Amino acid sequence: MADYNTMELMIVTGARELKSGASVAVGTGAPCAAAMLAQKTHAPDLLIIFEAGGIDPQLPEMPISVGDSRTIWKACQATSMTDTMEMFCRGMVDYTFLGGAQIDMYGNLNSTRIGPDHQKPKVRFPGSGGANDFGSFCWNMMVITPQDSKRFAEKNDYITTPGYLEGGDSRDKSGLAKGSGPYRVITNMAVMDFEPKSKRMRIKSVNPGYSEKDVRDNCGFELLAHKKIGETHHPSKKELDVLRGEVDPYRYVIGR
Amino acid sequence: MADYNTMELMIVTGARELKSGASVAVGTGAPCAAAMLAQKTHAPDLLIIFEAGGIDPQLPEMPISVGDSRTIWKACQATSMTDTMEMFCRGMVDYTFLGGAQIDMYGNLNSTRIGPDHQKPKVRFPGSGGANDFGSFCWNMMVITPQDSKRFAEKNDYITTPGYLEGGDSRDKSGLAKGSGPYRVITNMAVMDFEPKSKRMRIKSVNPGYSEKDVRDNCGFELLAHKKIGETHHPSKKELDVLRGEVDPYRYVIGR
Amino acid sequence: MDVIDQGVGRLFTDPDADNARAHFKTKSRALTNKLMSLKDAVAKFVHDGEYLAIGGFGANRTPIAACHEIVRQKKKNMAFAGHTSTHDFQVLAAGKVFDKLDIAYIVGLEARGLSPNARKYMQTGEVEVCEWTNYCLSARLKAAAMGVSFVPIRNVMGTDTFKFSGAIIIECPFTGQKYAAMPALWPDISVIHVHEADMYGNCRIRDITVSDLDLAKASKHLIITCERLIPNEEIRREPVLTDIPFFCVDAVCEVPYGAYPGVMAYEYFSDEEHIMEWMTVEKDPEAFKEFLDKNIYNVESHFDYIRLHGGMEKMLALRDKELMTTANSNKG
Amino acid sequence: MDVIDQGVGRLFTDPDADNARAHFKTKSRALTNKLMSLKDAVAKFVHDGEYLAIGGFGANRTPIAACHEIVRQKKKNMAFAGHTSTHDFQVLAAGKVFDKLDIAYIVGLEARGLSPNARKYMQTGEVEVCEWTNYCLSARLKAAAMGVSFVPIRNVMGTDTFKFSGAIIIECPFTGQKYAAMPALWPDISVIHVHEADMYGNCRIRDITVSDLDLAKASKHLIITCERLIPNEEIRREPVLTDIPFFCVDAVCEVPYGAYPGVMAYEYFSDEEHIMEWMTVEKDPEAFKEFLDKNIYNVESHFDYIRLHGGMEKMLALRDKELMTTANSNKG
Repeated sequence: MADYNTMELMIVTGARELKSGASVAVGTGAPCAAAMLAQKTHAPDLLIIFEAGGIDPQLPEMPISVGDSRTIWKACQATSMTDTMEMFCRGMVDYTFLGGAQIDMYGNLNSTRIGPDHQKPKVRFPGSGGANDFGSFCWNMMVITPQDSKRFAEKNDYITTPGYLEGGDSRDKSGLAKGSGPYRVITNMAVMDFEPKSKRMRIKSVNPGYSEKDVRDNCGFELLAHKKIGETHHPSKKELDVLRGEVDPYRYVIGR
Repeated sequence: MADYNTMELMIVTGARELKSGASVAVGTGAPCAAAMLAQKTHAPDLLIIFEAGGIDPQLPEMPISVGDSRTIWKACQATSMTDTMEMFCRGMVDYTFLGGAQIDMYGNLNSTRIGPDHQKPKVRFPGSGGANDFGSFCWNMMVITPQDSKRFAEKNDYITTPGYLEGGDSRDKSGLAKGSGPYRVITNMAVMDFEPKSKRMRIKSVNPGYSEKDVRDNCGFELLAHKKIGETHHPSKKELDVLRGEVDPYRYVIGR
Repeated sequence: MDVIDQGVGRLFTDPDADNARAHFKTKSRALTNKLMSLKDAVAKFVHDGEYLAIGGFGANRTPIAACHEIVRQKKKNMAFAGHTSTHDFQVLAAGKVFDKLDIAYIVGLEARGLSPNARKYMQTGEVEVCEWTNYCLSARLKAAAMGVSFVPIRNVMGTDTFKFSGAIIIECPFTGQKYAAMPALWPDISVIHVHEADMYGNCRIRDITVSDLDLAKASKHLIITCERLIPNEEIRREPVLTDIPFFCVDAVCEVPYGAYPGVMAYEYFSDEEHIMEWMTVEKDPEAFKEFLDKNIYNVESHFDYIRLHGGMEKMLALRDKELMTTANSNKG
Repeated sequence: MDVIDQGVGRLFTDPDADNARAHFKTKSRALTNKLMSLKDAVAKFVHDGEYLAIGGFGANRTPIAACHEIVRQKKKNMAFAGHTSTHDFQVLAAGKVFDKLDIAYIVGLEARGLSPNARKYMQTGEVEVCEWTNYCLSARLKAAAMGVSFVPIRNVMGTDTFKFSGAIIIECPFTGQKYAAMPALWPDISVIHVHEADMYGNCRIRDITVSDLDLAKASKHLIITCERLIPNEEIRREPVLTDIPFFCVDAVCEVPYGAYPGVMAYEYFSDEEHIMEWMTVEKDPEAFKEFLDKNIYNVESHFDYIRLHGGMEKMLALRDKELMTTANSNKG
């Protein structure tokens, strides 16, 4: 078993969820690394989409922006953001990865602000960008994020991107696309999914080196759990070799 | 004064309405000939648009279809029908010419059917195509048509394309774009416009060789008239030379 | 939502956006070889009773070879999008392929006149019709491409075109202005003819695109016929030129001269003599039956059809006409 | 129309389609020479208090030269479309050009981190905000391009992004499904950077077009900056390549390297060192003031700015980086 860091584990865990023949919309950083890793290992036919318009590029390196010229490098199409967003809406995008300053038990994400006053926030973040769109339309939305009890919040200061809203059937009733929603939350400590009826976050597997108690202690709300909590699989040597050698040789992401 | 036929007069009369720096959406036949003539005489900066996507072509000859390859010959843009229709909607198209099997006193046009049963018509015509769109969105819709009392109908069997609907402010109230509507009706006998308040068709000028009585006898509804009805101007030698020599040398349209 | 007024026309397809998403969830995103013969593509993807749409504009970049194949395979009871369909309509009406029809423009061939047979078919009462305009049908495809069940546009209001449509008049929630809501149109199967495609279905169109970019996205299944296959490397060399991406496409058929006797921009002009032959022979039902046997039912492929009408010599002459040159005509 | 729910955000522009049409009625359709200096174009078309939008995507094909000129001419109190705006936002925030803001993505520079100064400006309370998403703003421009006052889309429902937006929840008249109605956005003035344009404003973009094709149509006034002027004959040689037609455009400015220090696809990569310099110097308000004097207020033009950061040698190195070659770097 190879030695690896937490970021590498999260990227590998995310990559494994991506199936060949499926499509994934990615941002910069860990999401892009996970998609590239999947494509170079078990999912050669994974379709990678950049929201700004890059379709199926042969990425020569990690892009700095989801709209930079690397995202159309030897691509099948360089189109518009309007066009890719329409592809999301039509139900042609299977997976995405998001992050946020806060996440609640239903997978709702905050990337807009901390503090109660919207016009004069204590801390202003970038806002939705495409995140709300991704979370609204992708069949399976995943989150890759470090875990602590402030970030995993009892109540978000602001819901930028929909998870399962207030749980149960509230997402379906809201008007958002049926059958879409959060799928996995991948942290430095564990992998979570969502209980099908209540739509509450639950522990699926705990990462090597952490305990269920660690996971619960670093979460601001009560986590459900699978009957049998597994251990998150280690990255394989091949996965680490590809990730370090081909996906992120300059350690932009895995060196963080 | 040169000798000319009725079709030549109607084309020249239509052409004279088109101002340089304005835009016109045209179909095949007389409308296209009028636009080409205007561009080659007094309106060099007339922007010609074909609904299927051809923008500002340097037409080498009359197109057979509003989507054929002549409509993009040395054009500024070959775009989509969706795109040109959006241009209509935004209010970027000043003029158009239409025709129809029937026209009523408010300039409403029928190009769909004769007979009362819609599912089994006595005579089926092509339908709207882009005509309803042109009539809905162009600032000034013109009609070039031969005149008789069946075609100039008391009541159309069917309204394919909106004129002023039931007259008065009914068009504005319908939801159609404010300030748009029928502008001129150019026939073999006369030129009509519309009385500003009632929106009823009225005689503006009578063509050489016809009388006001001819015009009224060949109209199925009561025409209003300008206080002083003029005589439609003859085509100039230059207009006829350009029309015959450059616009329609094979007499596809003017030979009818 | 308040419905101000509603047309009496029946919708031939389901405008529900979630039902459409459920289909698109199952559509492959893999870069796989989709090459097949046109015969196989039509047999596999065009089914009796389904909703059919045809790309291009009447007799311009229209997949006429595919229309012939659909008639030859005797597909029936289809619903059809008559979206400025001219010669394609004439061919499909000859085979009585459809009996439900969304109409923008039918039975005519623009400056060429009207098709006697298509008109006759439309006057039998056998075809259930719903009226629209060119922009209505474009907008219905745009709504489908956008993954929504409707878009608001500003035409048809106050006319019989609205009354016999399936549109609904609503009010803008911001301004109170009236709009005609156009229901999304997701065709079951469409065919689009393009200049170049790779074996995965990435397509380039060197022409006006009419409504085809939205049609490609809206269609549940899509057959591409192309003038020329090109390698995927050529697509990737210049990705801004890709008009239709591979994941919209189910079958790729290389059919040179696939728009004949219509126009293909920069490739060949229309064969006006042969189109006039269609218009003329249609006036005599018996002669037209023979004509259809000779030109469609008893030929194997589009190449046979072209051979009947002058073969490659004719194709080169039509290229001359398209390019306004005399290069080929002078060859001797 | 029944309003199911409504966001609290204020609309900074009028969504009325007839009012927009009244403007577009007056816009010239003539093929006239629109060449002018960027300085003159900004002076003529960018006015205090109006609504500004910027093309491209953050630091990709973004008209940074124009953003500098707008700051240099001290335009104020504008409303701005923060539509994945990154380095452009950073520049405009440095000049406090706007005090009303439609937000999709602001203050960040994607993988590069956050702009300390832009963030600080947004935390003062001086800027009135209205929240949207990337697709919301694209859809608002699409509605404007379509000449309608709204389009329905299916995002934001159930979130605070909706609550602090200016959207309205409605129901589909066909299916009863809920939709978020997006009000049309007609910017008073926009700037788009393109690869090639002719003197009339016909433009080619060899890159993703982001929302720029709709932005060009939606904008009441439009300034084009281009890498290269090309003759109108070249535009007419291949009309399928025209992305923006001349009648959308009010001014054409030839500004080579006009997206520097951002990326221009196939031309030059971003100058990451210089962008990092921005991010770093912003932390110290005094130093940032000097930096702005040096780089914007006290320079005459974009060429002067480029000279300050390595001139043509740097441009060639950035072309090498963009093309992943070493052709220029090895020259000497």
